[in-house]
Amino acid sequence: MAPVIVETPDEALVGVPDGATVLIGGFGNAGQPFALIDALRRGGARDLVVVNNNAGNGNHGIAALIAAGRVRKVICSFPRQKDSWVFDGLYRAGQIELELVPQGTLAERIRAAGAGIGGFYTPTGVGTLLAEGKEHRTIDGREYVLETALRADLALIKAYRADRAGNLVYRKTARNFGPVMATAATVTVAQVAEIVDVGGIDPESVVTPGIYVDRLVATDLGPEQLAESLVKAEATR
Amino acid sequence: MAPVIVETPDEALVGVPDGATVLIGGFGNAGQPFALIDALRRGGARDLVVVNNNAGNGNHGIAALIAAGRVRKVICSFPRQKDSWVFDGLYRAGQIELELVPQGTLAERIRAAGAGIGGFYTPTGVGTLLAEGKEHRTIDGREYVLETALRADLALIKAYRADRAGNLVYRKTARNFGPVMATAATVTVAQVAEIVDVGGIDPESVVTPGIYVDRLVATDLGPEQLAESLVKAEATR
Amino acid sequence: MTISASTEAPLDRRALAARLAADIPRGSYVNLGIGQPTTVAEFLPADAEVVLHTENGMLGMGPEARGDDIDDDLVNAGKIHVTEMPGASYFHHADSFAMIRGGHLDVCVLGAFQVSVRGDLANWHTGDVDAIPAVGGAMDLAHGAENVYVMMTLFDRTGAAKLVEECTYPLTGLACVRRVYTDHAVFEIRDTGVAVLETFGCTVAQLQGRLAMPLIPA
Amino acid sequence: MTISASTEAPLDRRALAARLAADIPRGSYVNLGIGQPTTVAEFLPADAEVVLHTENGMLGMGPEARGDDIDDDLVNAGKIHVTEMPGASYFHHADSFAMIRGGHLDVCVLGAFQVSVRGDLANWHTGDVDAIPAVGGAMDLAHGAENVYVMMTLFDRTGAAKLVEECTYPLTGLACVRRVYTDHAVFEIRDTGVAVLETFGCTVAQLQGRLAMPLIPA
Repeated sequence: MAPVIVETPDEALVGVPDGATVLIGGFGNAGQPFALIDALRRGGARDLVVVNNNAGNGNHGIAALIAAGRVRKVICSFPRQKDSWVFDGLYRAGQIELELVPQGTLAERIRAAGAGIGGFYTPTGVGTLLAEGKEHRTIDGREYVLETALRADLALIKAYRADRAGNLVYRKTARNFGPVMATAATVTVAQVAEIVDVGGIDPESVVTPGIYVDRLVATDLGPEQLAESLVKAEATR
Repeated sequence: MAPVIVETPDEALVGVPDGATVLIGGFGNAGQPFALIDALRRGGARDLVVVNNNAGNGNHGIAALIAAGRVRKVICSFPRQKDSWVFDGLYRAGQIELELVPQGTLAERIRAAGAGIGGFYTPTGVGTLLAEGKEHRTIDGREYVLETALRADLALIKAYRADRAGNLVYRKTARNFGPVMATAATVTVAQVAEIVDVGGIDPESVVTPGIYVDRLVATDLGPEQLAESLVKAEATR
Repeated sequence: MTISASTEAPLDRRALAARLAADIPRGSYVNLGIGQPTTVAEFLPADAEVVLHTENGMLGMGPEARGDDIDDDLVNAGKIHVTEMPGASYFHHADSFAMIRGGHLDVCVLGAFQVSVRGDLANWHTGDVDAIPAVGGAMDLAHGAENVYVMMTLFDRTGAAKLVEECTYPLTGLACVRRVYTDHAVFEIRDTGVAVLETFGCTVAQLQGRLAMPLIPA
Repeated sequence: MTISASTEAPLDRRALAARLAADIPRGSYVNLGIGQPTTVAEFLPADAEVVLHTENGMLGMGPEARGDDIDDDLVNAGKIHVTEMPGASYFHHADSFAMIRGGHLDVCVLGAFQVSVRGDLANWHTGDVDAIPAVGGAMDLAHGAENVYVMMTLFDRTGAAKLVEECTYPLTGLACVRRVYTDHAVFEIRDTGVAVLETFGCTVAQLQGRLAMPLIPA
C-alpha cells in the first residue's frame, strides 16, 4: 500500500504498543527524526527497546524519551558522549539496559532483518569482549563471528523529500541509518521536509522505494520551531 | 586510486590470468558489458570461471567466450534459455561445469564478498536440491541454509555514465548486478556510455562510488557498431 | 456448506488470469512470475494502484513496451521490454532480492509443475536427468511474500493432477504456497488441509473424484 | 643496519600528523579516526588526491565547515560539520560499513590505548568497571584496510609504554595494526617482530631501554 500521509507527527505515531522495539535513525543530529521521537514520547508507550547509533544527547529527542522513563533498553554502538548524561545516570543506577553493538554490525544486523537474512558471519569483533559467547567460525582461512538479524516493530526515520508513493531521498550524511531501518520494521514512519506528487522524484535517484514506507508526515521545523514544540511538549506531560 | 581511464576495451582487459574468476554484469542484454566480454575473449585467458545470471545467448558475448573454449565453469541462476545452445551443447558433452545458484542467493553471495561478510543464512532453497549438503540452521523459529561469499578476480560491468573519479550511475534495469559485482572483485572494469568531469554526477545519485572502479572505458556502441565489431573480432581470432 | 460452480465450464487462461487479478487487494505490491502469471497484469483495474515489482531491479513496472517505447535498458524478469509507471524506482539485484526475501511484497504469483497439500512448490526442475537445471529467482520468490499464489492448470497433459499429496518433482520451496488458482477451481492451503474456495464447471464432489487429498468445502 | 634519529626532539602532535600524512600514497582512499587522526587531513598536500571516507556515509569529505558552509546534514564521524569535495558520494550506513569491512579503503588511521607486538589493537575501552562502554565504528575500522595505522603517544601519562607485549586493555581487534606512528618513533608490525622505521629525538637503543619487546632496526 502507498503510505498513509498524516498531518502531524502524533497521528503518525498512533498505536505504538508498550514493549515495542523501535529503530530510530540519525547519527548525531543529522537524520534524527526529532518530531517523531517527540511524538513517540507524547504517545506514552512504555518499556520500549530503542535502537539508534547513540543513547541520546542533552535533554531532547531520545534523551527526553529516556528521561520520561519510557525506555527499557538501548541497543547502540556509542552511548557515551559528553552530553549523554540522561542515559549515563540511569545506566549507572542500573535502571536501563544496554546492548552494545559495533556500528557496522548494527547497520548490517538491521539490513539483514530487512533482507530476510537470519544471520551472518562478520570479522568485526572477533577476539573481543563483544564477541564473547558468540559462535565463531573460520571460512576460507579467516575467522568470523555470527551475528543475527535485528528486527523491529517500528522504524522512525527522517528523509529529505518524499513523493506520495513513499519514495524517499535523503540529504548528505543525514542519510545514514534511515534506508536500512526503513526495511527492517513492521511499521516505518518517515518524517520529511516536503512531500511532492508522484513523478517528482527521479526513479534512478530513489534511495528508499515506497514499499518500505507506511506513514509519512511533512514537518519542516527549524531549530527555533523545534525548541518551541519541545517546550509545549514538556508543558503537556 | 581514481580509475585508470583507457581508450579501448582491450587495454582495459590487459593482464587477465588463466583461471581467473570473472563476474560479468547484465540480465539478458540489459547491462551486459559486451565490449568488455569481447575484449576478454580476444585477450586469450583460459580456464575462466564466469559468474553471470545466465550462461550466454546466441553466438555473441558470453556465448562467444564459451564457444572459444575459454570457460571452465559457469556460476549462474538460469543457464537454460531458448538460445543458450553453446552452453547447452558443452554442458551435455561434459565439457563445462555448472554451479547453479538461486538468483537472490547469487546476488547476496556477491554482495557478501564485497562487504567482508564470510557467509549468511538465507531461507532461499531450504528443503531443495540446491541446499543439499549445506549447513541448515534454525534461527528464531525459521529454517535457513548457510551460503558463503563469492569473490572474484575481475568484474566486468556496464554502467551508463561515469565521472573521472569513477563514480557510476546506471540506466533503468540495466543496473541489475553491476553495483554488487563492482564491490566484489580485485579488479573492476566498467564500460560506460560517457565519462564526464568530476562534479558531473550529483553526489546524492551516485550508485557505485568511485572507490570500487579500477578501470574505465567509454564505449558507446549501437547495435550496428556492435555487430560490426563482433565481425571484426571473429576475423582476427 | 457446499459450493456450486461459479461458471459452467473450466476457465481458459485469460479468464483464470482475470479471476486471480480480482483477488489482489488494491494498492498491493506484486511480483508476477514469468509466463502465464505475467498476464494477470492485464486484468488489474486501472484504479487498483497495484505496484508491480520485477526482480531484475524495479518497482512500478508498466505494461509491455511497443514501438518507440522499447528501451533495451528496460526489461522485465522474462527479458521482455516493458515500460515505467510514475512513481517507479530502480535498485540493484541484491537490493531487489532483499525486498523479495525480506517478505516486503504482498503477493507473488508463480507457475507450478506441482503443489502439495502442505503448500510445497515444485516449479523449477522436471527432475529429468537430461534436463539442464535452471532456477532463476523461483526459490527466492517462493518465500517472497505472505501470499504466494500459484497459477496453473489443475491437470497435466496426461490427465494427472498437479495438486498432490507429495510433490514428485524437485522442490522449489517448502510450505510456501497459500492459494492455487487453476482452470477447475481455486484452492487454499490451510493447516487443516486443502480448501476449495470456488469451482469452475464442476462440483467439489467431481473434483474430489480426481484428486488424492480430502477437499474441504469452504 | 642502524638508524639515527631524524629529528632532535620527539614530535609534537602536529608534526606527528604531518609525518603520517607523508606516508599516505597519492590517490588513496582513507578513513581518519575521531580525534587526533583527524588532524592528518590538514597535512595532506593539495595535489595528493586523497579521498577521505567518513563512516557515517560519505566518500570525498572536505575540510571542517566554517560560517555559511555549516550544514546540519553534513557531519563527520566525530559529528563535526564538514564540507563536500568535488566527486563526493553519499551512501547509507550498511553500504558504508560494507566498504570498510570489505577492505576497500587503502588506509585507516586510528588512535589507541595500546598496540601489541602482533598488532593487536586496544582503543575502545579502558576496562574500568565504572566506565560506560562505547565502541562506535572502531572494531569495524580495525579490519577496514590493508593498512591500519595507529597514531598515539608512545607512553601514557604515567610513563608506561603503550606498545606492549600483550594488551591489558580490552581488545578492539586482533593482529590488525600494520604501523604505529608515535612521538618517539615509527614502528612496523612484522611477522618477525616490531621494526623501528624511524626515531625522533632518540636512538633505537634508547627506545629499547624503555620497551619490553625486542626491536628490529629497519
